[in-house]
Amino acid sequence: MLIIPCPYCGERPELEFSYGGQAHIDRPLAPSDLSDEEWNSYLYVRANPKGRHAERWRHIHGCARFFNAVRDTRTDHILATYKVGEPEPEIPA
Amino acid sequence: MQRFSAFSLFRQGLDRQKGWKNQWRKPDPKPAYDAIVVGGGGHGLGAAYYLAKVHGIRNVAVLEKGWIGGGNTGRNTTIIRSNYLFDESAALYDHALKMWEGLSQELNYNVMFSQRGVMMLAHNIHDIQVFKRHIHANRVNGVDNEWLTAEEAKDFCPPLNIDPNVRYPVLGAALQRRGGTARHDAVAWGYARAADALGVDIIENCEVTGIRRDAAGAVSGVETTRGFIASQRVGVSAAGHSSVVLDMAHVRLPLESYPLQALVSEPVKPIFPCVVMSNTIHAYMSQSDKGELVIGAGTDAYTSYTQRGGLHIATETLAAICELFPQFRRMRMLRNWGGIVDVTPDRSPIIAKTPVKGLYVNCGWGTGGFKATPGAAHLFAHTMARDEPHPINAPFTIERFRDGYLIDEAAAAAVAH
Amino acid sequence: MFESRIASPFAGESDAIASLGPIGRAVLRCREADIGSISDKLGIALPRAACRSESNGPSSALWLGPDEWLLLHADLQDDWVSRLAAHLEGELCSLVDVSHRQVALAVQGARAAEILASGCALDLSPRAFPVGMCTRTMFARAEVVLWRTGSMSFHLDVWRSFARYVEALLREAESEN
Amino acid sequence: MTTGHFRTPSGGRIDRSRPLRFSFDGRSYSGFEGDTVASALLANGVHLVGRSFKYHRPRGIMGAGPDEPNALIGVRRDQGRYTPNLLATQTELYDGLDAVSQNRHPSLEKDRMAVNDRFSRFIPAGFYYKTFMWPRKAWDRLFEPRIRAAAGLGIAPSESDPDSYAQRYAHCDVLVIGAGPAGLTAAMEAAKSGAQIILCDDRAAMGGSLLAANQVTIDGAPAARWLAGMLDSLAGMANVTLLPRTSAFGYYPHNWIGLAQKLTDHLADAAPGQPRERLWQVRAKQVVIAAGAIERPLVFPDNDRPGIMLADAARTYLQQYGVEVGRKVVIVAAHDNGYRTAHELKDAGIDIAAIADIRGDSPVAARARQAGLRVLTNAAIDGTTGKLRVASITLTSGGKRETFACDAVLMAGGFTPSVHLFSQSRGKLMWNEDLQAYLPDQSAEAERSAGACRGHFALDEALADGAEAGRSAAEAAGYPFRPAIIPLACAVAHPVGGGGHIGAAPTSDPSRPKAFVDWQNDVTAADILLAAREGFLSIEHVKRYTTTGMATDQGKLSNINALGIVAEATGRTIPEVGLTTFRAPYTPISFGTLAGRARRDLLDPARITAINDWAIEQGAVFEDVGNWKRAHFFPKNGEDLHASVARECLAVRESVGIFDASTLGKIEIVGPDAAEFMNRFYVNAWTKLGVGKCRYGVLLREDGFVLDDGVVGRLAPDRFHVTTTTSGAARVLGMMEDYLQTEWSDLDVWLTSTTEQWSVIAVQGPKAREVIEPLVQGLDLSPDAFPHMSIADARICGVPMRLMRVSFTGELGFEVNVPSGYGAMVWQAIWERGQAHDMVAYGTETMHVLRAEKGFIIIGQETDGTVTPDDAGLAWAIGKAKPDFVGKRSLARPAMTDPDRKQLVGLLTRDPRIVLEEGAQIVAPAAEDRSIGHVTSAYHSSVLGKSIALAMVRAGRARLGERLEVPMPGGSIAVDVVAPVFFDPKGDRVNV
Repeated sequence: MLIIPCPYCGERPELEFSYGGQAHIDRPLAPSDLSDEEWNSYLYVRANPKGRHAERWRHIHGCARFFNAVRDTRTDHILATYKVGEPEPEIPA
Repeated sequence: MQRFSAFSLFRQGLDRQKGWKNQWRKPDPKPAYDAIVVGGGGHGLGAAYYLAKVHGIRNVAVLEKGWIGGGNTGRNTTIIRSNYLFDESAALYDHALKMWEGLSQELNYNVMFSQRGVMMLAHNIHDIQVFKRHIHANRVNGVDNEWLTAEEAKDFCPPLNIDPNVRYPVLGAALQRRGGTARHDAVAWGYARAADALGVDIIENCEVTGIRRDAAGAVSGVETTRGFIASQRVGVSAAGHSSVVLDMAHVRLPLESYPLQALVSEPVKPIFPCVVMSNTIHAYMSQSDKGELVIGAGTDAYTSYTQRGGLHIATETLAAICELFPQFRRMRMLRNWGGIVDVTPDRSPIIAKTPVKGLYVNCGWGTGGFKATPGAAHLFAHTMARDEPHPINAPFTIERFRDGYLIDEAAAAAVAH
Repeated sequence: MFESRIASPFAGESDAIASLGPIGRAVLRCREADIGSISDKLGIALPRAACRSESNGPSSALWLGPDEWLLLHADLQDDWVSRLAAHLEGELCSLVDVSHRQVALAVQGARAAEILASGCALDLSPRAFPVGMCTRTMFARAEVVLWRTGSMSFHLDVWRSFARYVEALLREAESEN
Repeated sequence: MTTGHFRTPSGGRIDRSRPLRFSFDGRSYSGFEGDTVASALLANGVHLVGRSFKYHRPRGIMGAGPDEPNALIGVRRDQGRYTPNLLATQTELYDGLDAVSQNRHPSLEKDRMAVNDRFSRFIPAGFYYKTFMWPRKAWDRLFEPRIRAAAGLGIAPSESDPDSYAQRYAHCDVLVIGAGPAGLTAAMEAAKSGAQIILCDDRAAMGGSLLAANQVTIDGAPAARWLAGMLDSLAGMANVTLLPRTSAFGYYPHNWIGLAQKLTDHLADAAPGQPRERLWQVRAKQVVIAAGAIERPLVFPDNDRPGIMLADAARTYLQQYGVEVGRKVVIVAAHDNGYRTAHELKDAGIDIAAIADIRGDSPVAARARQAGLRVLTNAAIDGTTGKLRVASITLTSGGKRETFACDAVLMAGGFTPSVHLFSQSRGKLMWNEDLQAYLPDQSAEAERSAGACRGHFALDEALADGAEAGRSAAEAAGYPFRPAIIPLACAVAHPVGGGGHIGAAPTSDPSRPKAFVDWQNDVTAADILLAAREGFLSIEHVKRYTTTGMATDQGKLSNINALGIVAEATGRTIPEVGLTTFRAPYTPISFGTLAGRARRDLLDPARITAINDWAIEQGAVFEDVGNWKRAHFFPKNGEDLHASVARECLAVRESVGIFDASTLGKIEIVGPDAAEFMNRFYVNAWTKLGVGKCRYGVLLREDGFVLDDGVVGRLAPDRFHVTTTTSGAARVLGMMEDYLQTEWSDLDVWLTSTTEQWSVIAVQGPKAREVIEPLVQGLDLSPDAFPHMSIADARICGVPMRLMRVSFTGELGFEVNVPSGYGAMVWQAIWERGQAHDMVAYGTETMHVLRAEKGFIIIGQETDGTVTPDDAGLAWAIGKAKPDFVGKRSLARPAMTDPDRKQLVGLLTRDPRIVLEEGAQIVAPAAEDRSIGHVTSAYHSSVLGKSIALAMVRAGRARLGERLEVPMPGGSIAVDVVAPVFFDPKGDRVNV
């Protein structure tokens, strides 16, 4: 059970959250202008890194807000969480 | 290759089993190979075997960063079945199932393939509709799959609780009698031994750290922890780590890697005759030849490479198991572990060429990789040898996501209205 | 005329686990900038601090999210929310009556926190969950709103269709000694 | 009944005033309160307790704790309460306990399968991979069944377990795991800081090695008295929770620890209803692991006979239980604990025939000789004799071979730190050459180890190390630094250090094959050498090929010796060979404990509507839809599904029916940008939808496939009442919030779920208006004032109502939304009104038939996540003018415009009596082996007097009028492709 620091509510158990996949993938403003290839990358292609991953979570059974987290997928340690719209924070290695 | 048989075992017995040799050599990597397979699991070792056996390409290396069979091959719950809905999937998995039926003899290694039957439980009307759709589709495709009433299901699996007054009563089941289980380690070792005998180099503790490409952009070899190894044909069969390896060639795929947990009970005398799966309450179970109840749990909700997961997955799975089989409530969990499964958006695999010439990939098996081992290996070898897919894996391309030709087994099992 | 009594889904009653009668509930959503003026019109200060509550007579405002509050009124009248809405005329916000969406239990007494800990993963010690704290969370497989109303008393709001599930689990925990 | 001949006249921590009776394999014995089954059996001179897994060799009790590999027993309380594979060493005795041995037939003394032992040379490790392949069929029919029958240890319970299991979450500043010397001082030091402490230990009594620490004083007091004082003061502290009989079995990410607490297994009769075990899930700010160490056995020929056991176990049985494990004992030692044991047993009057030390001379050896003990140094261990109990051991020392008669052989191979939990936490282990042990190195979690589990074996060191760990843990948890700790002065009569031996012990007769490494799985040194010979060099391969360390003890005794043997065989050091990963749980945990309260109705919430109880009274049959219970049909006097549904359908078509639609998802969408949000989210256009009007909405996933649908009503320019499917409700709201919060923050609009605010009572049929009109206040229901697809707030039966005039049946229809607390009351009122019109209550099945007659799709039945709006015949709903909506772009992908896609059509069987099976495949007469579609819905339509079906068929709309086949096991069924509307195609009936 991960313990996730919600930017609004503080540390809460994983069971209050839902995972939202890779963060910072903005929906194109004019999808119809995109090629199939470009739309495919937006829709499906993911970094899936082994290491630091900026990802979306929603505190769905808490404050219900979406937010972003930087998690190390090798250890599951959460290095930072931040609100939607904020840039991914610099974290020294 | 030292032939395995009851006789050789007896003869060796007279000499206290002293005469057995390495089941596969421990070669140092050569400077170059005609083909390299990255990943020493069942899929990778099998691909190397079929490259040598079927396509005569024997100058092949399998590069494994740890010990062979140490990934999902050695961590899965070994369920084998082929009763998939869509024509493409049914063809793929039944191709594998047919190969399983002769694999021990093919490899001269007892992989303990056991056709005990795989029974999938229906708990609501929607399940019944979905399973019957599968059964009808399978019949048209020549894949065995039959409907059982709750009573017939209990006859087939006596520990099953069919009391109608439980939260999720058993309303019936779809049974594939040809389905079953196999001994996962033996699959890796059997392929390794057979491939080795055909000249394939199996190189353990050799991690790929880079993929080198020539001026034209084609693959020219791989950097490894044991130096550069040249090859114009590289097949990636790295399961949960596929994204990591392909990223070395700047190939990005629609993949995400999730922890998948499994657990076993203490060994008991035979009590559970088949494989039972319940997708509705997320649990599946069989009993191994050793006597352990082997239980598959769900994937954790987030991507991870930790090969473990949370306690809540085991508790939810066992709650489901204890409802289906209340007599096992006093049984005890002996081991709980996790693997890493790579999942595509339509939960079907990719066995295909990549945009990079000479680079091939077999990935995206999600929770279904083990059952496909011989088939996937055979088709991947074909794709690598001919530089074009076999008709069976032709639909399982990377481009299907761009074009929308998804093969979405999970979606087809839809959610009830 | 019909006897318009509000039905309760709860089965049992005990000192430790008692159902709280009909309560007025409304979900208020608004932007941060408008919290002040809306508070004035409501006559209750919407808490800005996460997971904190404010009470004023029979009315309480529970912080559920940075732009979401659960307004409670001790005794339910069918027109309570429309009267609130009238007060908020012209404000940029959303006010929705959910008086019947949820039902409430009081979990109280020396074992209250222990009983809740059978299904709630939060730290319910007074240090971590002081009087006045409130939050959405999970109790076993049901989402609830948990509000500490006293050192040994909690208000548990649960969606009506989950009421018997949550009550049954609480009763089992209550029966342990 | 035999009595305890081997019980000392006094001493031990058992309560001699409380004798207990118990039985083992049907024979009756006695023991005392405080005994385990193991100590009580030993007190009665019983060593033989089991048969081994593969060779069925007789096996005795080896240890005194969770490391025991042999003494696995079944305990039966009653029919439903049989538990296999329990460790006798951890099973507390209670009066009337009924235990049986396992894996033997017919009896422990005479076991038929023992013949395996004679063929053992032909069935080495992994033999089954090499044979049983011919003839092919023989594997399934002959070989595998036999292998299975031979495998397994205990017998699974055959009855449903009547016991209950509890669950609790807990939080603390410092969790201390293990209540031995280090754990106790850790807990005490941490507790003094005011931090919240949980101290758990898997044994009934806390104290660990101190429970058997005679001839030891701490702070001048006997260890036992010091321990008692310590436990008293801990128990007296409000911030300390003591959990005995509680095993910390799993260390999960972020300091989430699983504890399993035994509550009733030690009681002769537990209070009814009390849980048997409790799962604790503890979130600890800091963890102190004080798990101690496990003594290593020595690997020598025939080291597995009953009576051969661990030295420290023998000491424990003597000191803690007052039990002599033998009368004449030989001690084989690679570690000083052999000497300590010898001294303590000798002091108790036990004859020590010899101490065989595989090491050279040493001060401890000299001291032993002074004490009159016979000591052989540089000893080789050549083997033992004895059928069901060891009778002698043969040793070689100084070139002289001697055989010693004995009834017990005690092994002291040194101690292995218990690093299991540390390793589970993903901490890095490092090999310590001096101590010959893997020790915790870098932590991965907020955790520290203390005492023997990190190599501090000496008592004074362990006590001090624990205190320091407790203090620093409290400090790290935010409790301020306090003055240094005054170390406790300890006096230990026979100190033991580290060291010891790893791998096979020296023997002058290597030809003897049966030197066991893993007792329970019958893995010998020869098996491990075979694996190495066959190229299984990774320790993980060795483990999997030989199964060493994979038994129920998870290699607590065997792993490290296996490592030593592999290292020696392959000329590598132990760190080079590596270490197998430690997996949870540390000791086996009951399924029931992990399942907890989640059983029967509590497995998963059964969501019920306000009308549920009424439906039950009416004898409704229910179906599960998502988490909801929905009335499926309402049989009258013994009707089956079809009769009931036929009656319900006709009544709705001819008069009126009432249906509980409360489970449909409802979302109130409020804000100035509500319409814009709807435009972006749904395929439909919403701007022009008038206030008070409804529209059918369709929603796609971003990949272009239909996700959900529902009727949407506009209550005000800035307020929509959106309905979703029953199981789509949460998914749709979640997806809406996702877009709103993360993509469209420019919109001023808020979403609130009102699913459970409203009970939804659908009144459908020609008489619908007549039924509800008299109950409604403040709304004109006449066709002109309130036409089809209208919505308005008014009152009914004196309570608030939101009325929608909508129809999923094709008849005049209303959906009465009332606050759910009034749902039952209003339903009853409408029901009573309806009786004048022969109103029926109908369920989901009738609802399905009625909508199918009209060709309305159901999400999840006609659609399956691979269906586009055009496939489902819903292209008309798409707002053509809209530049974008969720999923629009995907609809332009090649596959989505493929003319050969499956499309919704109707099917009529040539024989109208035949109702097709849902899911049946559809083929063209020309190509019967290729499916071109499937039946999504099929019913007998009572109003039409024939069977109807909906289907998805490739290029279906181009096939109208075609004849197709539905292949069934009994032959093909001929069908005609028709338009998917079977009843009232013009739709006049809704507009009355």
